Amino acid sequence: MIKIENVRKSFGELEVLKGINLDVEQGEVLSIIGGSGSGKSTLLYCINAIENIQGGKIFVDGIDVHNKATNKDQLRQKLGMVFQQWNSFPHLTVLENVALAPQIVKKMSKEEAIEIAQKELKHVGLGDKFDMYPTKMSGGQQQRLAIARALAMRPDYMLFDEVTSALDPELVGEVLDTLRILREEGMTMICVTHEIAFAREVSDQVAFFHKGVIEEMGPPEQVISNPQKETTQAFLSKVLS
Amino acid sequence: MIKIENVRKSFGELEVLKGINLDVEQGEVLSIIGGSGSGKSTLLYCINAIENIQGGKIFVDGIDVHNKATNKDQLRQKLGMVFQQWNSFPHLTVLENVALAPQIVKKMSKEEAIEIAQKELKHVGLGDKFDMYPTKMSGGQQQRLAIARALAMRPDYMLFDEVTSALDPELVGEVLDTLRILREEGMTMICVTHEIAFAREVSDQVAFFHKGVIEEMGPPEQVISNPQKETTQAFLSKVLS
Amino acid sequence: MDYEFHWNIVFQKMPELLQGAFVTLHVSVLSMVLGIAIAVFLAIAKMNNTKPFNYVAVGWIEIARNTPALFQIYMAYFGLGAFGIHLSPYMAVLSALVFINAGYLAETFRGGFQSIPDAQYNASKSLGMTSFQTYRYIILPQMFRRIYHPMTNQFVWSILMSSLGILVGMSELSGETQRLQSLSFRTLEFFIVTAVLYYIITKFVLICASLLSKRLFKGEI
Amino acid sequence: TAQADQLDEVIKRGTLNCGVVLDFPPMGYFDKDNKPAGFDVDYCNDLAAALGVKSNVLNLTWGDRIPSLVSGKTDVVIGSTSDTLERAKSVGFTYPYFVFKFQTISKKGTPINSFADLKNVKVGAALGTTYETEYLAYAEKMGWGKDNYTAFKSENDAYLGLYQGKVDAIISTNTNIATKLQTKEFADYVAGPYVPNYDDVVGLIAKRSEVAWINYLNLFLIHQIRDGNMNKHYNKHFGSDAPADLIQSLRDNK
Amino acid sequence: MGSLFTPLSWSDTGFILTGVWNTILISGLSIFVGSVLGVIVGFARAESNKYVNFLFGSVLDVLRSVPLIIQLVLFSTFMGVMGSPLPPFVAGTIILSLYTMAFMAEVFRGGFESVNNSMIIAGRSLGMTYWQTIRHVRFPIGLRSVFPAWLGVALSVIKDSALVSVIGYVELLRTSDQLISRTQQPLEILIGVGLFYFLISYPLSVYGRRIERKHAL
Ligand SMILES: Nc1ncnc2c1ncn2[C@@H]1O[C@H](COP(=O)(O)OP(=O)(O)OP(=O)(O)O)[C@@H](O)[C@H]1O
Ligand SMILES: Nc1ncnc2c1ncn2[C@@H]1O[C@H](COP(=O)(O)OP(=O)(O)OP(=O)(O)O)[C@@H](O)[C@H]1O
Ligand SMILES: [Mg+2]
Ligand SMILES: [Mg+2]
Repeated sequence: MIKIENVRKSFGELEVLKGINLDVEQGEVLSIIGGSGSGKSTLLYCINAIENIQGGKIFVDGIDVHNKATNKDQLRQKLGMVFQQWNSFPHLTVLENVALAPQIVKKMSKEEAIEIAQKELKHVGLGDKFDMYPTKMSGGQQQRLAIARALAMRPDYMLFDEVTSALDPELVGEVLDTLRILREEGMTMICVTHEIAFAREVSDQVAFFHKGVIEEMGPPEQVISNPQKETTQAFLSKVLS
Repeated sequence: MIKIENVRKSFGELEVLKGINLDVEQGEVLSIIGGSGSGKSTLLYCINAIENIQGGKIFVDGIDVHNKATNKDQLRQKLGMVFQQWNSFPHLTVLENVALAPQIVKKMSKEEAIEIAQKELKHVGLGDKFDMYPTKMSGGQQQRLAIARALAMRPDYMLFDEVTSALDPELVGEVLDTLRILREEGMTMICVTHEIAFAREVSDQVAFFHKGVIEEMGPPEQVISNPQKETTQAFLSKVLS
Repeated sequence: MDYEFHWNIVFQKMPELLQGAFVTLHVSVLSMVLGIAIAVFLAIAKMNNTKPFNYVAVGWIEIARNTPALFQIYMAYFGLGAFGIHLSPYMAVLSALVFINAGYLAETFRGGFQSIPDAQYNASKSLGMTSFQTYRYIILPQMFRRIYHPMTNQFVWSILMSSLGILVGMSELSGETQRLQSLSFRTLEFFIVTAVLYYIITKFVLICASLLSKRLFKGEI
Repeated sequence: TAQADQLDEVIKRGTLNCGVVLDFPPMGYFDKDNKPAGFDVDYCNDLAAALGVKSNVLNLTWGDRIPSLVSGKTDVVIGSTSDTLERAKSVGFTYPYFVFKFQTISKKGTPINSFADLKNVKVGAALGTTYETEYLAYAEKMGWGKDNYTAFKSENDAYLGLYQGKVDAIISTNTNIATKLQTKEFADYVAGPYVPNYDDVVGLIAKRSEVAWINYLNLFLIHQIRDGNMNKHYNKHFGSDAPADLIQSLRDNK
Repeated sequence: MGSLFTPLSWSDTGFILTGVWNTILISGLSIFVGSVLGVIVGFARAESNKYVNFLFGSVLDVLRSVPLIIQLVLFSTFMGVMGSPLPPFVAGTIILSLYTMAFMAEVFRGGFESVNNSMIIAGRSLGMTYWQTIRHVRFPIGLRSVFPAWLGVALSVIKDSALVSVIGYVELLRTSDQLISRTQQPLEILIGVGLFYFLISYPLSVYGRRIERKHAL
């Protein structure tokens, strides 16, 4: 379970997260929506300890993420993350991309790592692309590769940061389908997304971020279909127009 | 009025337009939708004589666009065009971007050109950005600048080539709003677009392109809400999912 | 160490060193001006497919870029001398530098030209601009910004390479240094001062160039 | 015990590191096997023999002469070094071992009868040599300016320049000119007037502080004359006996 | 007396080959040492703060703002005067390597900085340690992208190595200089020398441009 308690985060003068409280239970899917610059990505980065925080606490399975004593490299193995920009490693083949971290981080043998990599690539529908280089693939394929790469570390949680927003409209579907599969399998996920229809479909909870605070949070039927706050309504009407 | 008669266009071996017929009446808005590579952009380039054609004829206000005797530079003044990629002139300020063509093409005085430029920039909501350089602006602002730049030439027709598809979702709205204003003012427009909802809202006619031919064409209620062809249905379900 | 520095002799000879520094600046400025003029033609000729011009341009560019500057200078001095063409040391160094600058700058110009996206041509055309207007108002101003920085680098390179004048007895900064040190045998002192002078000259040029660019170019690319 | 000086060191080491400028025929040059040869090289070998050590000839550029000494790379430089008082502030000179006269050489028929005629022709010399300095001083005194003067990086380049016709005349040493005139390349050339009132007196150079070593070198030079070695090498490289006035002036240490 | 001028003969081949070999040796060695130093300094510059960078930057700046020929004479004289004279080969290699480093450091720095930070973050998010991301992500990607620029610097070092002749290292150009003095045949010899450099440099530069174009796609 991921527990976020009153988290504050600033970049210099700029306060980006102004006291965020969230719980994500095992097997739950949380979607985060909200305008540009509202702090959505920043929160994911804080959960993953890629950014530090200035106040509050984040617990992942009871471990205090930002405690000095916590081994962050180890912690991150629990948390798979996929980003908005495709960041596959261009110097490695698709298979090597996925097999690298299990080998060097988990110290698996090469054979073992490759086996896992093959399995996860098939999982996301890239079973026929093992020896390709990612630069030759479409954006949607690269995003699925990134998902497979994260899954190969056998994470307990997956964090998705607008994984479809840099894709051509036609490629969005294939990536969302992969997320749907993960949801079916019971993966615990936090998805930052602009795809409101998708968020409504798959989420247990939806959180609407506005200027560093959670303005509204609850099941999708409430937050998306029947928003209470004016800010939420304004945002949704802009995005859905 | 723009009249397109059986236009064929090839790049080397590749036939991109395979006999296109279209009429756009004064004051009408035509939307063109269709998959990637179906020839939508190419048609706009042919109307504007930026690309030549291999067969058929295009008439703009009765002038045969691809006739050798036609003065193409003069013709293009009738046709404003805005492209998918932002292509503002990076070495000029916003105001200079808009005022340049009226001065050097229409030989206006500097004062006159600046006056028109200011007017058109206010028109698209950039009244406070005259002295900025376009590279410092958001994509949406750059697209509105491109629209103002085209309008300053007082064109009779506007051609839009997927002007929102390279924009962040939140910036799409401001550009579409600008197009809505133009429509209200009675501008004749051809819009290539992926924004199906927008196309439905503003178009008098919608044409669906598929592999270089018009598969289906008619009012939006028909083509978008009630498509007849299988290809159209497939395309729409993919884009709307 | 048992070496006593004798600086006073260097200061006595300072006017002669500065005279040499002036010649250094002189020859490098001239080599840039002429090099740029020729480079424009080479770049056009290389992009153009008219045969003889194209070959000349490609040959010039590749020889200039793929042989040492020192070789070019010897060639201009003694190589041409074998044909009875006698350049003074100044002219030999100047023509070698012009030859090389033209070769390198031609590639710079070509790259700058080709780096302007097609979209800029299309946008200009769609506004009804003629080809000439497109180049004059849109393409060339943008190209100039992109080649400005490589051009300053080439200028600095010319200053540094003109030091090879020492090898054909040209009395630029290095040559003067060589002459003065052999009169007094104060090698170290003279060369230290000369190194400092070169540093000052190149820094001065770079600072001027960047001040100028701030004035010339307001928007970024 | 007293500190070992340079002389002790050379003897102990068993090798004499002797610097020569091999760009200055016939004093130093490369023969057709690209091996060092010349009057100075012979002197190095004689000196090594006198010390009873091996001779190691190092090829120096003009500019290397001082640093090579100061750094101990060479023990002595036998390199036609003019013994100016300015230079003697930096380095220790022996007595003279040779005297050059400076002279012009030009193609036959070039109208040069006196040194003053150089005004009307293109003149060249090697950069940083004493005769360059002398010529330039003379030209300045006469108000000629520098326009018809060309410097060359080395003596060799100066001759190549003359040969190619870059200049009408160069100034060089009488000895060098005499040897060049015997080659078929320069058969068409003639020696011209001497630089007025100037003899180029050259010495061996060593570290300024090594007085005992310089003493030894001085005695060596006297023995070279006394034992006839000087005349022998002169004969080998210049094709004639050493002129009596040269011998005399060396004996007088002028 | 010995003859001063003798025409070029076959017995000079060995001598010329020594020059060729020496040119290859000193430039190869300097490119190697300069590249290794360049990677280290370039990495340090890409990773460190303003102040460290300013320090490194100024040193590199001096190396790039003083003509190589002056640096060579100055360094070799200086070492001599300081009492530890270096053979021309050693002095030449040191200066040429430092000179190479000054340019290579900027090349590599650019390469390392061009590695999109998002890839590093992706590596960290997979649980890689800092050094693992450097070793498996930043270095391979950064080094790969700079190959054309690296080649450009390397070729210019081969050409600049001709200058080591001024401190008495007998490389190709100095061999030919000596032969020119002896034979008075500058043209033939110079053309031969030019051809040698051209034949090394041209194919490599064509190759570099091809790679660059491939990268750009
Ligand atoms: N490394 C950083 N240094 C300084 N400011 C930053 C940094 N990263 C983000 N910010 C700022 O923090 C704010 C929140 O950024 P964040 O990326 O979390 O927004 P977001 O909600 O993910 O927006 P988007 O939808 O555009 O991705 C923004 O104002 C941004 O400019
Ligand atoms: N200048 C050109 N040279 C060669 N082929 C071209 C050129 N421009 C376009 N094409 C090809 O013509 C076809 C149609 O291109 P076009 O840009 O018109 O498609 P589109 O419908 O606008 O697609 P998109 O939605 O991706 O913009 C494509 O296969 C494209 O590769
Ligand atoms: Mg974000
Ligand atoms: Mg298109």
